[in-house]
Amino acid sequence: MSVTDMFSHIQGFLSADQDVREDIRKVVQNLEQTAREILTVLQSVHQASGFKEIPSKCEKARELFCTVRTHISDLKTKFPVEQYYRFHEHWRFVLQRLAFLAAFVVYLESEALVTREEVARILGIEVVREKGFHLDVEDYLAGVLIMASELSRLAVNSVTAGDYSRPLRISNFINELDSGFRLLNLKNDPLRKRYDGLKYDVKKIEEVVYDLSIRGLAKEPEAIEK
Amino acid sequence: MSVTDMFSHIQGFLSADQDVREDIRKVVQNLEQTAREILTVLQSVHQASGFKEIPSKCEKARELFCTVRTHISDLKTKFPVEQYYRFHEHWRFVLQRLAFLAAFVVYLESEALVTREEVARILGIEVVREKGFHLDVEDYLAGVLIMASELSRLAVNSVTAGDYSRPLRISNFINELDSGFRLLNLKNDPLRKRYDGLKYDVKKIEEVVYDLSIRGLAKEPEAIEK
Amino acid sequence: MSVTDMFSHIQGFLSADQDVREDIRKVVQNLEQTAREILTVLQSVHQASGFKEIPSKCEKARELFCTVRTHISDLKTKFPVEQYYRFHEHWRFVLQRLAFLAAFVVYLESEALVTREEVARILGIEVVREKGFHLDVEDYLAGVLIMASELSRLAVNSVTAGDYSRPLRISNFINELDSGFRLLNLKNDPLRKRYDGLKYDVKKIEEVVYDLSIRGLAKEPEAIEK
Amino acid sequence: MSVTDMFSHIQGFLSADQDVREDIRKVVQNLEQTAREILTVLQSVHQASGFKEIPSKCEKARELFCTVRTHISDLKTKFPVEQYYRFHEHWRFVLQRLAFLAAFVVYLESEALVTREEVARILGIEVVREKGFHLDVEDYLAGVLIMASELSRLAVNSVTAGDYSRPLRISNFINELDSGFRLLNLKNDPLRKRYDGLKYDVKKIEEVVYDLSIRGLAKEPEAIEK
Amino acid sequence: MSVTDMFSHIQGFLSADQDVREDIRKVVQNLEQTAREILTVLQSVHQASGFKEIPSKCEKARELFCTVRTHISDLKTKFPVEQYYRFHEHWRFVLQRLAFLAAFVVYLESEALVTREEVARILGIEVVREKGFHLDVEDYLAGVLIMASELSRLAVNSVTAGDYSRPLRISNFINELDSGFRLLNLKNDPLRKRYDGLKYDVKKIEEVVYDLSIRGLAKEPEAIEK
Amino acid sequence: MSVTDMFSHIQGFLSADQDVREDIRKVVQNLEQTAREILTVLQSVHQASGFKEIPSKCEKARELFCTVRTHISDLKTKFPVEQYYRFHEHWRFVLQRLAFLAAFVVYLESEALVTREEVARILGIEVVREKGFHLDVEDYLAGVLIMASELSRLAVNSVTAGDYSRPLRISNFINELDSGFRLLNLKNDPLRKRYDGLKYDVKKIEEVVYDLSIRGLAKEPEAIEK
Amino acid sequence: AALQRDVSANPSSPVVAAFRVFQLELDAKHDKYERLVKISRDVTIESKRTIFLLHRVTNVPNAEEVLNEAEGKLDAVRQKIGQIAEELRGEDIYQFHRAFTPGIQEYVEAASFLHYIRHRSLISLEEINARLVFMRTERAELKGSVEAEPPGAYVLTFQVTPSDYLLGVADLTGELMRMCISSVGNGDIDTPFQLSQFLRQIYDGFSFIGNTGPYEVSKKLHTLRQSLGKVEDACYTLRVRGSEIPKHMLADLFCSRTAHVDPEEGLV
Amino acid sequence: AALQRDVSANPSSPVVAAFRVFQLELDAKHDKYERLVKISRDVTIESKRTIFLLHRVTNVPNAEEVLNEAEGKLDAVRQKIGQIAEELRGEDIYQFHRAFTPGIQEYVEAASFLHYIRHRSLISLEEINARLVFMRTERAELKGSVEAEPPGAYVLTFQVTPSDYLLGVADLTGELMRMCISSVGNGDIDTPFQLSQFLRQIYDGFSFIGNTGPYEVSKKLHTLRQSLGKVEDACYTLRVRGSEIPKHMLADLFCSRTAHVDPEEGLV
Ligand SMILES: [Mn+2]
Ligand SMILES: [Mn+2]
Repeated sequence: MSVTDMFSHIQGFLSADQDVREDIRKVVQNLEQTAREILTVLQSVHQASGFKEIPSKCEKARELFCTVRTHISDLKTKFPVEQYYRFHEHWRFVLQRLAFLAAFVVYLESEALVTREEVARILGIEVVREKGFHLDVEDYLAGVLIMASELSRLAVNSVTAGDYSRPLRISNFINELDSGFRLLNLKNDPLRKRYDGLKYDVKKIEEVVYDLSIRGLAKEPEAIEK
Repeated sequence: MSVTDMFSHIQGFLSADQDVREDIRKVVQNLEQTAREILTVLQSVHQASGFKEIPSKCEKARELFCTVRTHISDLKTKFPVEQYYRFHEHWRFVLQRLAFLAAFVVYLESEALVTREEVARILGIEVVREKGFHLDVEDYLAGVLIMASELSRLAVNSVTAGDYSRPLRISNFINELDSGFRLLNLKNDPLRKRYDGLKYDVKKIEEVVYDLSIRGLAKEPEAIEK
Repeated sequence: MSVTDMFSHIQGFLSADQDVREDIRKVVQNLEQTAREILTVLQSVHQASGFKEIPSKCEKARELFCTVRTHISDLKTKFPVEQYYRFHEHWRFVLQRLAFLAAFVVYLESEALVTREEVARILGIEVVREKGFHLDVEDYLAGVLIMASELSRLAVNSVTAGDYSRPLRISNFINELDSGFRLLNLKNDPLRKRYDGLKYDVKKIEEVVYDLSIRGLAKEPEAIEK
Repeated sequence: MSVTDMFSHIQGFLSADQDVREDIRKVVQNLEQTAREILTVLQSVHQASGFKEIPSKCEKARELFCTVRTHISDLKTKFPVEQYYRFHEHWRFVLQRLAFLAAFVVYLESEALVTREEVARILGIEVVREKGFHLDVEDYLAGVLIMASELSRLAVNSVTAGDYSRPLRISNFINELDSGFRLLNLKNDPLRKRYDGLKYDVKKIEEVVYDLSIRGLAKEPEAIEK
Repeated sequence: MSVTDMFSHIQGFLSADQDVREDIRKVVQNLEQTAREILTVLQSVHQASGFKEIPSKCEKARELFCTVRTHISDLKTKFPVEQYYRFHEHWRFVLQRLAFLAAFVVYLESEALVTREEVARILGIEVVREKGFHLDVEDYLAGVLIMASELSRLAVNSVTAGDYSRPLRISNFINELDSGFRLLNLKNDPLRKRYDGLKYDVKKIEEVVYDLSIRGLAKEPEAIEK
Repeated sequence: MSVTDMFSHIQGFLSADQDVREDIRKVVQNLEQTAREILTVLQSVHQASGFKEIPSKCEKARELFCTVRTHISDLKTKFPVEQYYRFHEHWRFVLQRLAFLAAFVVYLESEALVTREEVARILGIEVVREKGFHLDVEDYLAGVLIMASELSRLAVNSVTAGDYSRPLRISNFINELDSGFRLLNLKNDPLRKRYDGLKYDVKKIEEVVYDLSIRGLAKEPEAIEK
Repeated sequence: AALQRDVSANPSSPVVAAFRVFQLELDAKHDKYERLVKISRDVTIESKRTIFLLHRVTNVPNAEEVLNEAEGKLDAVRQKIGQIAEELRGEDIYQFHRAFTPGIQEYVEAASFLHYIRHRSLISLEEINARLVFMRTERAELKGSVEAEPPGAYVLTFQVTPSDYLLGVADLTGELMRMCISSVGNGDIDTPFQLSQFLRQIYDGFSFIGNTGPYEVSKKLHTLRQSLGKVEDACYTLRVRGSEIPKHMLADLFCSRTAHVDPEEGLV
Repeated sequence: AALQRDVSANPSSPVVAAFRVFQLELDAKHDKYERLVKISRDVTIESKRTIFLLHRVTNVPNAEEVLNEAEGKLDAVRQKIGQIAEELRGEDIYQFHRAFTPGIQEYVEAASFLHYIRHRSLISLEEINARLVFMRTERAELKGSVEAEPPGAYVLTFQVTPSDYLLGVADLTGELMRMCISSVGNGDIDTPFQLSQFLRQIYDGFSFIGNTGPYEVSKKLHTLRQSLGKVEDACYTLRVRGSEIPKHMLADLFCSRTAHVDPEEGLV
């Protein structure tokens, strides 16, 4: 094979790679669009009027996750399944956002931490790499951490909306999460940085609980029978 | 044509270009000067004493915008209109500042979001590119985002000045703005980065409202029937 | 108009802009591909065997410039003509490469400096900005400077291929070019940096001529009676 | 004069220059040492216990400024006065630090903005270039900006130490400073960048005042009738 | 004095400084223009035809130095003489180029190294700093080093032009220069880097002399009885 | 021990370190001065007239090496012997130059490669690290490579001076050296870069030998009875 | 010409013989450098994991257990440092310093963190070095058994340089800041004030050293200042919110949070 | 508040249990990454040494011996790559790609250099990969012996990515340039012309790929162009100096340098 042939050959690889990336980028844009829509639906829980509508908002979000699953099915067809990490950077960001949204919906519905399996099911993907397009553990954890920061906002806004028991429940939840994260040995990577943020969320919520308790507004949290 | 002739000819082009840029730079300096003056006028709203003077300050600012329009008229004469984007970098920064100032004046007057058309009118320029020196949509949005961060400061200072209802109105306004931005599909550019800052403004304002609520200082904002 | 309406409207603008850029990028990729093909054709003149084939290689390149013109016609349809500078960065690089290739072909054919008009004609574009998609003078000059460095390589390889008179002609040509550039008052920009490289090309070619002279291989270049 | 003589002669010049620089470097090192000592003295105001000791700390710092004046007298003897700008880079950094420290002492003593004349007096140098070793206006401004950021820290720590009125006074002071800077037309240089940081200090201090106000801890600062 | 007054006052200083710099920049542009013209005149010595015209070219250059002196007189009026080093960076580059051109003219006329005094005289400036606008020793040396590299080019081109004795004379001259520089104790600065380039010039010229020797073209350089 | 004490303690270390470095720098400057003097003595061998004076020049250089030894003795007293590599960077450069000068003298005297032991002896230092201030193998090799490049210059200048046998001897010598260096596994460090230069020296000398041989000037190198 | 070239390749040439020696010397040095880099990476990873472990102290009941576990992990790290010391036996440590400095800095960070948690003070360089003394048994094949030395055992030491110590301590401040924020989140009011005091001392210490320290320290000074700012902000918030406690609740609070309330801190 | 916190530290909490699993998963991944980095460093060093060895070919009489020695060294490197393949068994190789890409690129450089010296042609990606197939014996403790598979043996492969291949070839050009200059110095006139031809082809190949390749390639393109320039200059010099051979010497030269003179090259 001549040098020229060799380079044409390699050029073939490279072009194919670029085409794949182009395809992926397009589907990822659609995913981002849907993710923003879900977020808009869920944002209303922060408003005074939104608190009673949580169930309906969650339902609405659940419906939009159908669209997410469709886009992801589409995404899976764009590249060989065993090369997930080759293109990971393209969808990593949106997948973390989606994991956050799934975790947030589940929390709003049940006040429990979504499992990685459950997120995978909501997004229509796998947990185990060997089985296909999957949810990386780091991406799952990043999604959970985004939710933690959303919950600290929710604790603040609950008080504004006059719901004084929710912050205490959030506080318990987030403390448990914090205990979980403390078990991990993270590298100096974006996840570590996000995890550092969790400490501030815990602190903020603690402050809300404190504010309520010195005013006698914090009921003994009977709600934690879960 | 000899090489020497060709290059002499080219030098003509280059000199002309440099002269145009020099002229633009001078007018832009004047614009920056006026922009700083308007800012100084408007800064007083952050002070306890400044709250009642908002209308008069806005009037004062409106007058200074006359000077802005004069400078911009001057600017327009410095280069052929269809080469707007050739020299865009020279005035982009100051134009965003001016869009912010216009948006801030309008907000202070009416507590409403200025439209791009309105900003263009205040600056004496066009909205539609084809019609002449115009306000790029990105520059308009950048101006709006600068205002958002100014409003979070205003919410804080309102409380200090004893105005407990303004933060609630700002909170509603900024939430609406946030929803608006969520409709946009921004590229990974400076505007996107600025937008990422918006969520901190939203959070800050929510915390102000929280502080008022928990202390029973937040009146039901009856005024927001809009 | 509500905030939501305003932002939906704005999203229209942004999408349109992104679509335009996407379209431009695709055409520019095609242009780059063709430019690389022309380069491959012309690179062969550096080979011993390539010297006699210069005319046929030039012809081949000329044919490929047809494709270039097609792509550029295509490019012109992608955006309003007066927004040239808005998107300039997208095609600036490839346009300089194409200007170089045009200049190189013309030099190989006629040993003369291509004019800006001629480059524009070869690329199927305008010289005068007002008339449409044009060749900026800086881009033309950048193309010429790339050619200068290619010519210093050609001088070396001519000798290797046994052609002892070509370096002398190149030397005269490049000296004339250098004088031309000295007429220009360049800003401290990429073009200036490129121009600083020209003196190395001049020196390199002078050394080739020297090597030939001292060995009596440099015939009195009778052709240069100019 | 032979080439050797010429170069020997020139070596004389170069050695002299190097000696001057060496001498300057040594004195500047001493200045830096003293500046660090003053800083250590003044840092203690951030500690709870330090607040009552401000007067004694200021006195201590004033004494150390004697040493500064001695070092600067020494510095002046190291080079001809009209070559100030030749060696400016050597002492620019430390001079800005010293201007900061002088401004900080004066603020702690009198809660007023030190004038350039006063800084010059404290450092034992001139204001007017023509009169001798002087304080460049940019260096004075840089020192003032460093102080602004130290004051925002001081506002925070005052509260921690239980002094609730100081932050209000700092807030008024820093706002005045901000207005002052808005009168300046700064180039795009390090000073401009430092000035951009001022708005964060302003905001930070406003938030401290807010925290105090909302808790009813901010007494009407009767002193500010200006 | 109020803070506002202080800052207005300071703005006066800053504006004045900016005006001075603007003025200097304009004169420096003129100087650069003239320097390029002188260079174009002198470049012709590298061409076969140019060798006999050296005297007339030098005369022509000498005339252009009148214009240089006029520009420099003009430059001197733009700022107070004792602030030379404050603005040094503005003209340092062009002054080194002019020193080179003066050194080159003198070499072409007399084959001797121009003294710093002589360069100063040609440029109409001082040698001694105390006396006024002067030529820094580093700038003089930089000019001399630029000339050395021009001489290595000249040695090469002399051979091409059939002048076989000039390279030997250049070789002796450059060796003397090299010895001279070896007397200097240079800092690790741009000048040192330029000096490191000198050894390549020395080597190149030695190789030219070698080429002449081995071919029996190098006459005993009787002329070097100095 | 309090934190303050701890830092004073560490500050002690750091100051001591800086003093040591200052002392070293001064001695190194003296060494550099002497190295430049030796170089000036040895440079004369490149001149036609210098060839017969080689022995006397070498003697002169040998004398100057006494001064070198004195300076190095001085240097040794400036730091603890087992911390050689802590300060290595300070003298590495000059030590390589000195190794080169020693190698060059030895070559000129005996046309043999100086051993590392011999260089160490000439400089008055050790070969083995454990025994004291020593010559690092990399520094020795760097010195040898600088010499190789000096020899390629010498080969060229020998021909100019009419000595046609020396280049052949140099050629043999340098080829042996090249064989030696090929045995080494170098890292991507400065030494590797220098070694890459050796290939060009070998090439240059080969070209000189070639030039001599095609002209029948190369005697069968009987001289290689060594 | 072809002939003389073959001569030069002659393996019996003294030049070639000398270069064979250089080859061995250089290869041995590079190999040692590589081994040190590898050990250093291990030291880094294990030290980092120890730091993570130590952060768990603030919200588990059995703090002592965690501290002991951390001590155990650091013992293992010290064994690795012992390997470094072994490699550096008889060498000039500065010759290979670049190979192991990242690991050592991370170890200083971990060891000083553990020390702070235990003793609420800054470990000194001497204390660090005192733990880096290793007993070794002479390997039989290296030395003959007939020598006069005590048979078998010898002492190896590793000396952390002042600048590695400083850089480790600079990084420690980041961990202390994290610990402070966590403490607030865990309702521990004491620790933040202690930490702000301690961090301020370290910050003052670094300011005092200023630009006379190694270059990397100046780079870390900015982060250090930010960390201090975060800790000071946390204390500020604690103080400000503490100002609101209604008088009638004070008693309750003193009951439920006795462990946390520093009498010196007044209202809180 | 203190009470509920203790609950969260409860090891029986499902959240904590889940995170214990994550801890294992993350630690296992980091450990594997570290092991790969270490193997990659070994691959780099040994490949570099092979390249140095190959440069000795041009001036020793026994070239074949050197080539065989190099082949042996590369066999050892391939064993190391086998270890990488072992680590990557069942993994997505792109997940750990950053850990071993430097080593693999250096291996491609060494292997393609050896191939060029032997065959004067560019080794293909397929040929590279064909040598990275490893037979392994199943370790007994990993799999039960009762399984249906052929007892013990299995095949492991390692696939070099096109972009690692390209980056390795880009670096190869630097070595070829060195070889070219050495050849001139050794009086070998043939090789430089061959090399300039070959390098030109590679350069044209890279130009053809242009900016569609990985980002690092574009960075190396400049160095590649410089190398080509040096080789072209060397050929130029050979040609120019060859022009001076006096007619009467041609015969002599043909006798003494037959091996070196390419008839196609005319006068030289
Ligand atoms: Mn850390
Ligand atoms: Mn390589």
